[in-house]
Amino acid sequence: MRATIYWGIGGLVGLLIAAGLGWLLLNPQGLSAYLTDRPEACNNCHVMNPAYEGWFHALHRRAAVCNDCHTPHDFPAKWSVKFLKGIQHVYFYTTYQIPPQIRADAVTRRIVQANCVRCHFNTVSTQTGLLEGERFCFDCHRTVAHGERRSIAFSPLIERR
Amino acid sequence: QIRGPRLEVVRPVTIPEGETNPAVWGLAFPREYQTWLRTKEGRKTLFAGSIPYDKLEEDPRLRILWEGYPFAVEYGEDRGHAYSVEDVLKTKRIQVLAQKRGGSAPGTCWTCKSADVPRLMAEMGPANFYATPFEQLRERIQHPVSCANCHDPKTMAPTIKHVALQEALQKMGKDIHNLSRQELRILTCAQCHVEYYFAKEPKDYLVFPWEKGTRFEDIEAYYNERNFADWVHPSTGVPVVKFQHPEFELYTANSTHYLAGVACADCHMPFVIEGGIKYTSHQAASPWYRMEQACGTCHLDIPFIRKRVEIIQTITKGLQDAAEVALVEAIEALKAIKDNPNADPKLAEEARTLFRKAHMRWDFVSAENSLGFHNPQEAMRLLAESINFARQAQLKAIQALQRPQARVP
Amino acid sequence: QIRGPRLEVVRPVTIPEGETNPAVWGLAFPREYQTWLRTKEGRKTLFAGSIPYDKLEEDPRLRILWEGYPFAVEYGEDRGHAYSVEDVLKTKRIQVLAQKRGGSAPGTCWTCKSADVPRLMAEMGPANFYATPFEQLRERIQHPVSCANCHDPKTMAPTIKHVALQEALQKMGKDIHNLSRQELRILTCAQCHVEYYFAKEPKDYLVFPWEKGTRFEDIEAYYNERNFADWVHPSTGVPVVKFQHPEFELYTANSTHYLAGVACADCHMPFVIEGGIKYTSHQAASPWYRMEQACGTCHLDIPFIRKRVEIIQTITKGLQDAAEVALVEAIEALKAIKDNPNADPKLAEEARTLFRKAHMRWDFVSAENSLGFHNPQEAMRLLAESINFARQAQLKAIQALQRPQARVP
Ligand code: HEC
Ligand code: HEC
Ligand code: HEC
Ligand code: HEC
Ligand code: HEC
Ligand code: HEC
Ligand code: HEC
Ligand code: HEC
Ligand code: HEC
Ligand code: HEC
Ligand code: HEC
Ligand code: HEC
Ligand code: HEC
Ligand code: HEC
Ligand SMILES: [Ca+2]
Ligand SMILES: [Ca+2]
Repeated sequence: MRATIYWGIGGLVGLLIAAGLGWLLLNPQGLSAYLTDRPEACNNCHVMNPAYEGWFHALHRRAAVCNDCHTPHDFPAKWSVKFLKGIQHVYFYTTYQIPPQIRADAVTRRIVQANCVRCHFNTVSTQTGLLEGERFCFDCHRTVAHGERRSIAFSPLIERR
Repeated sequence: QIRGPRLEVVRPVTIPEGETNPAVWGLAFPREYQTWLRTKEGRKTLFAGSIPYDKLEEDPRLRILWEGYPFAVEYGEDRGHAYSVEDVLKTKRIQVLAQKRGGSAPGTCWTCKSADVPRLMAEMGPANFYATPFEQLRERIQHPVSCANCHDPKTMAPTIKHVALQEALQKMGKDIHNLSRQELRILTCAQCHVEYYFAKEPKDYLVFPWEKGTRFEDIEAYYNERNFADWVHPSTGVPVVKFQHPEFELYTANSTHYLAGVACADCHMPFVIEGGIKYTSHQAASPWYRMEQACGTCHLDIPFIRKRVEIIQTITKGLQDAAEVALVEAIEALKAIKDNPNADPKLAEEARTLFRKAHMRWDFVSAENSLGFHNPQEAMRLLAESINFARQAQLKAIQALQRPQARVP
Repeated sequence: QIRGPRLEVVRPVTIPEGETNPAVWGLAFPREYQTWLRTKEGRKTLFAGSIPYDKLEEDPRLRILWEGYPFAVEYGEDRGHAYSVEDVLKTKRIQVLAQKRGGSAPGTCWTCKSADVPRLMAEMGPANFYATPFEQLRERIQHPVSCANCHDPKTMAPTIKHVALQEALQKMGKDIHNLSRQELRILTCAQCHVEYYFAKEPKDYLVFPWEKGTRFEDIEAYYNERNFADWVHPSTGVPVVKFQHPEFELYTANSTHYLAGVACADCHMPFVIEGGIKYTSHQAASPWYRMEQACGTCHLDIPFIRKRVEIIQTITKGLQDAAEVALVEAIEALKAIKDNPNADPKLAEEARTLFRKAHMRWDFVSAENSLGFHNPQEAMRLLAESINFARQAQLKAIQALQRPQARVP
C-alpha cells in the first residue's frame, strides 16, 4: 500500500522532471510557439525557411497563415494533426534526419486540398470533378501558396530573360 | 471532409434522354453553352488558329506528296467545333470520295462531326451506320460536335460516347467505366483527335489502329502487318498511308506535359471565372490568345512560355519543310525507276520500302495539329528519321540505275 | 530575417594575393574546399558521369570520323576538376601533338587545366604563355582547376580570370566589370566549357570564335570566312573542324532553362545546407545523383524530372548514332571520288562541302557533354541537319561517278 503511494509519488515526480526536461530541451525549437498559429512559429526552424520565404512572397500571405492550410479546421482533428505533425517534425529535426528536399506528404496534401476547398467553395462549387480530390488544386495552382521556387536550397538569384 | 463535399451540378432544367441540341443543354448550362458558341470565333495564330485557308496553296509540295489522294484536292486549316457539320459538307474531299466510289461517300465521315452520331449509332448499330451512304445520313444529322458527344446528360460527367474509341480501349483491355477524371479529360478528346482508318470488312468500319499500342512505331507495325495502304502513290508506285490528326497519340508518347499529368482540357478548355463562379470554357481552340488562363496557373511567366512555344514550333516547322524537300527529291528519283527494266530490282524494292517509312513519319507529324508542341522531342525524332529514310530512298533509287561496277557501298 | 538565408562570407583567414593552392583557400572556406575535394569522387550516370573510359572503344565509328586527328588516338570521359592536371598529363593526345609539332605540345593546352594559369598569364603575358612549350610550362603548374580560376581572393565574388574569355567578351562589346551575379554564375563556367581554336598568329593563341555570335551558325560562318580547318580528313580530303565542349554555346541558344534565367551553377553547384549554414557545393559534377538539391528548387516531382532527362538523352543518342552512320557511309562514298579523274568535279565539290557541314553539326553536338539535355530542341535540330547533309554528300559523291545521261535530278 505505502509502497504503491511512494511509487506513485516517485512516478509523478519522475514524469514532472521528464516533462520539464523535455520542455527545456524542445522549447528552443519552438515547442511553445508551436501551440499558436503564428507563421513565425513554423519559421522557428530554419528548415522551414524556404516554405516561409515562399509563403511570404506568394499571394496568400494576405489571406492565410500556415495553419489555415496545413491543419484541419474542426477542433479535434486540428489538434491531433498539430500534435502528430509536431512530433514528426521535431523528431526529424532533433535527429537531423532532414531530407534533401522537404516535400508535403500524402496526409498534408489532403489536408491542404480540403482547406483550399473550404475557403474557395463558392468559386469551385460547379467543379464536381475537382472536389472529388482526384486531382489537387495545387497541381495547377502551383505557385499560389509558396511561389515558384521551394526548397532547402532556395535560390534567390534567378532572374528571367 | 478531407476529400471535400461531393456536390451535384446545379441543374434547374433536366435534359431529355437522347437530346442532341446544344441550345437545349444550354438552358441548363448557359455558361458552358455560351463559351461553346464562341468556337465560331476565329483568329490566326503563329502557325495555326481558326481562319480557314488552303494549305495546298501555301505549300505546293503537299500536292506532290499526296498525289492521287483526296487530300491533294483540298486540305484546309481546321476551326471550331461549331463548324464541324458545315465544313465536312463543304469539303471537296467528300465529292472526290463520292466519284471514286461511284456516287456516294462513306457514312463513316460523319462519325466525328456531329452530336447526333451517338444517338444514330445506338439506333442503327455501328456497322449499319458506317455502311450507309454519306448523303443518305445527311438528313438525320443536325448538330455539330457538341454536348452530346462528350457528356452523359444525367451526371454531366465527361463520357466516352464514341464506339470506335470504346472498341479500341476494350481491345487494349482498358475498362472504360472506371477511368479517372484526368484520363477522361484526355479521352473525351481521343474520341476524335486520333489516327483512324476504314476497314474493308465490315464495309467502311471505323477502326483506331492501336492493337499493338498507340506509339507511332506500334501503329506502323500494325499497318505493315496487314500490308495496309490508303492508296498507291501514282508516280512512285509506293503504297502509302495517310495519317489524320494523331494529337492523342503524339501527346501521350511520353511528352513532358502528359507525364506531368496534364490533360487536353487543361490547356484547350481552361477554367474561367465569371462572377466568382468557376467553370470550364468550352471554347476549345488554340490556347494562343489566352495563355494567361490556359498556362498561367502552372507557368507564371507567360511571355517566356509563349517564346518557348514559338521556338519549338519554328524549329519543328524547319525540320518538317526539310523532310518534305527530301521526300519530293526522293519522288523524282523513284519516278525514274518506276517500271524501268534497267533498274536493279533489289535496290528498287529497298528504295520503295524506305520511301514508305519516310512518308509515314513525315505525314504523322504534319497531320498532327500542334506543329510539334504537344511533344517536341517525339515530333523532331520522327522528322529526323523521315529525312534519313527519304534521302536513303533517293540514294537507292539512283544506285538502282548505275551499272553494277560503278556502284559504291 | 524576412529574406531568409543570406550568403555571408565569413573569413577568419585572409588569402594571400596570387595564392593558387586550394588547400590554403580551404583554411578560410572549409566547406567549399571539402566539397571541391569531392570532385574526385566518381560515379557512372546513364550516359555520362565521372568514371573514365575509352570512348573510342565504346564507339569505333569515332576513329573513322576523326581519322588523322589526335582525338582518334584517345578520347575519354571527363571527370572532376581536381583531376584536370593529372588527366591532361596522361592523355595520349599530348604526345601525338608533340610528335606532330616536332617535339613539343602547345602550352595553350594548360590554359583551362590549372589554378596557376591566371597568375602565369599575368607574369608572362598571354602570347608568351601560349607560345611556351607544354613540357616547359609543366614545372610552373601545380594545382588543378580550383579557387583561383573563378574567384577574386579579396571579394570572393565569382570573377572572370580567363584571358580568352575576357578578350572574347570585349570583342562582343560586353563590359566584364558589370555583369549580373546570375550572368557570372554562367560565365565563370564559360571560361572553359566553350568551343575554342588555336590561332596561327600569334603562335597557338587561344581564341573563342564568337565574333559573329555564339550560336552554331555564327561559329560556322566565322570559321568558313577564314577557311579554317583543324585538319584535313585523310580519306575524304575534306578540311574539317573539331569542336570541343560547347556547353555554354548550346545552353545559351534559347534553351528553356537559359530563358528561364537558370545558371550552370544552379544545377551543377547547388546550394546545400549544413547545420544551418547554406553554401555552394563545389562538387561540380553531373546532377544525376543529387537531383533533389539541383533540380528540386524548381521541380517538385524528381522521379518525373529524371524520367524526362532519360527520355531526352536517349532520343538524342539515337539521332547522334544515326548521324554517325550517315557520316561513315558518306566517307565510303567520298573515298571513291578522292583524286578520281572520272568523278564529275562540280558534284564532287558539292559533296565535299556538304560533308563538312554535316561533320561540323554532328561534332558540335557530340562534343557537348549533356547529350542534348542542355538544349534538346537545338541539339536535335543540328543532328537532323547533319543527317540530311551527310546523306546528300553521299548522294552527290555517288552521282559524281555516274555517266551523265544516267543522272537523275
Ligand atoms: C522543430 C522544427 C520545425 C518546426 C517548428 C516546424 N517544422 Fe515543418 N518540418 C520540419 C522538418 C525537420 C521537416 C522534414 C521532415 C518531414 O518531411 O517530415 C518538416 C516538414 C514539414 C512539411 C512537409 C512534410 C509533411 O509533413 O507534409 C510540412 C508541410 C511542414 N513541415 C509544415 C510545417 C508547419 C505548417 C509548421 C508550423 C505550424 C512547421 N512545419 C513547423 C521541422 C519543423
Ligand atoms: C494557401 C495555402 C498554404 C499556406 C498559407 C501555406 N502553405 Fe505550405 N503548402 C501548401 C501547398 C499547396 C503545398 C504544396 C503541396 C504539394 O505541392 O505537394 C505546401 C507545402 C509546404 C511544405 C513542403 C515543402 C514544399 O515546398 O513543398 C512546407 C514545409 C510548408 N508547406 C510549410 C508551410 C509554412 C511554414 C507555411 C507558413 C509560413 C505555409 N506552408 C503556408 C499550402 C499552403
Ligand atoms: C484561409 C482561407 C484560404 C485558404 C485556406 C486558401 N485560400 Fe486561396 N484565397 C483566399 C483569399 C482570401 C484570396 C484572395 C487573396 C487576394 O486576392 O488578396 C485567395 C486567392 C486565391 C486565388 C486567386 C489568385 C489570383 O490570381 O487572384 C487562387 C487561385 C487561390 N486562392 C487558390 C487557392 C488554393 C489552390 C488553395 C489551397 C492550396 C487556397 N487558395 C487556399 C483564401 C484562402
Ligand atoms: C486543371 C487546372 C486547375 C485545377 C485542378 C484547379 N484550378 Fe483553380 N483555376 C484554374 C484556372 C485556369 C483558373 C482561371 C484563372 C484565370 O482566369 O486567370 C482558376 C481559377 C481559380 C480561382 C479564382 C482565381 C481568381 O482570379 O479569382 C480560384 C479561387 C481557384 N481557381 C481555386 C481552385 C481550387 C480551390 C481548386 C481545387 C478544388 C482548383 N482551383 C483547381 C485551373 C485549375
Ligand atoms: C500543355 C498544353 C496542351 C495540352 C495538354 C494539349 N495541347 Fe493541344 N495545343 C497546345 C498548343 C500550345 C497548341 C498550338 C496552338 C497554335 O499553334 O496556335 C496546340 C494545338 C492543338 C490543336 C490545333 C489548334 C489549332 O489552332 O488548329 C489541336 C486540335 C489540339 N492542340 C488538340 C489537343 C488534344 C486533342 C490534346 C490532348 C490529347 C491536346 N491538344 C493537349 C497546347 C496543349
Ligand atoms: C476519328 C474521327 C474522324 C473521322 C472518322 C473523320 N474526321 Fe474529319 N476531322 C476530325 C478531327 C479531330 C478534325 C480536326 C483536326 C484536323 O483538322 O486535323 C477533323 C477535321 C476535318 C475537316 C476540317 C479540316 C480540313 O481538313 O479541311 C474536314 C473537312 C474533315 N475533317 C472531313 C472529314 C472527312 C471527309 C472524313 C471522312 C473521309 C472525316 N473527316 C473523317 C475527326 C475525324
Ligand atoms: C469536346 C468535348 C466536350 C463538349 C463538346 C462539351 N463538353 Fe462540357 N465538358 C467537357 C470536359 C472535358 C469537361 C471537364 C470535366 C471535368 O473536368 O470533370 C466539361 C465540363 C462540363 C460541365 C461541368 C461544369 C464545368 O463547367 O466544368 C458542364 C455543366 C458541361 N461541361 C456542359 C456542357 C454543355 C452544356 C455542352 C454543350 C454546349 C458541353 N458541355 C460540351 C467536354 C465537353
Ligand atoms: C466528336 C468529335 C470530336 C471530339 C469529341 C473533340 N473534337 Fe475537337 N474537333 C473536332 C472536329 C471535327 C474539329 C474540326 C472542326 C472544323 O474544322 O470544322 C475539331 C477541332 C478542334 C480544335 C481546333 C479549333 C480551331 O479553332 O482550330 C481544337 C483545339 C479541338 N478540336 C480540341 C478538342 C479538345 C480539347 C477536345 C476534348 C476536350 C476535343 N477537341 C474533342 C472533333 C472533335
Ligand atoms: C497543369 C499544369 C500545366 C499546365 C496547365 C501547362 N503546363 Fe507547361 N509544363 C508543366 C510541367 C509540369 C512542365 C515540366 C517542367 C516543370 O516541371 O515545370 C511544363 C513544361 C512546359 C514547357 C517547357 C518545355 C520546353 O521545352 O520549353 C513549356 C514551353 C510549357 N510547359 C508550355 C506550356 C503552355 C504553352 C501551356 C498552355 C497552353 C502549358 N505549358 C500549360 C505544367 C503545365
Ligand atoms: C537545368 C540544369 C542544368 C543547367 C542549367 C546546366 N546543366 Fe550541365 N548538365 C545537366 C544535366 C542534367 C546533365 C546530364 C548529366 C548526365 O548525363 O549524367 C548535364 C551535363 C553536363 C556536363 C557533363 C557532366 C558529366 O557527367 O560528364 C557538363 C560538363 C555540364 N553539364 C556543364 C554545364 C555548363 C558549363 C553549364 C552552363 C553553360 C550547364 N552545364 C548548365 C544540367 C544542367
Ligand atoms: C577553352 C578551355 C580548354 C582548352 C584550351 C583545352 N581544354 Fe581540355 N578540357 C576543357 C574542358 C572544359 C574539359 C571538360 C569537358 C570535356 O571533357 O569535354 C576538358 C577536358 C579535357 C580532358 C579530359 C577528357 C578527355 O577528353 O579525355 C583532356 C585529356 C583534355 N581536356 C586535354 C586537353 C588538351 C590536350 C588540350 C590542348 C590541345 C586542351 N585540353 C585544351 C577545356 C579546355
Ligand atoms: C568552377 C568555378 C569555381 C571554382 C573552381 C571555385 N568556385 Fe567558389 N564559387 C563559384 C560559384 C559560381 C559560386 C557562387 C557565386 C554566387 O552565387 O554568387 C561560388 C561561391 C563561393 C563562395 C561563396 C559562398 C558560397 O558557398 O556560396 C565561396 C566562399 C567560395 N566559392 C570559395 C571557393 C573555394 C575555397 C574554392 C576552392 C576550393 C572555390 N570556391 C572554387 C565558382 C567556383
Ligand atoms: C579553368 C577551367 C574550368 C572552369 C572555369 C570550369 N571548368 Fe568544369 N571542367 C574543366 C576541366 C578541364 C574538366 C575535365 C577535368 C578532367 O576530366 O580531368 C571539367 C569538368 C567538369 C565537369 C564534369 C565532371 C565529371 O564528374 O564528369 C562538370 C560537370 C563541370 N566541369 C562543370 C563546371 C561548371 C558548372 C563550371 C562553372 C561553375 C565549371 N565547370 C568551370 C575546366 C573548367
Ligand atoms: C531555377 C529553376 C530551375 C532549376 C534549378 C531547374 N529547372 Fe528545370 N525547368 C525550369 C523552368 C522554369 C522550366 C520551364 C517550364 C516551367 O516553366 O516550369 C523547366 C523545365 C524543365 C523540364 C521540361 C522540359 C522537357 O522537355 O521535359 C525538364 C525535364 C527539366 N526542367 C529538368 C531539370 C533538371 C534535370 C534540373 C536539375 C539538374 C532542373 N530542371 C533544374 C526551372 C528550373
Ligand atoms: Ca485550326
Ligand atoms: Ca564526365
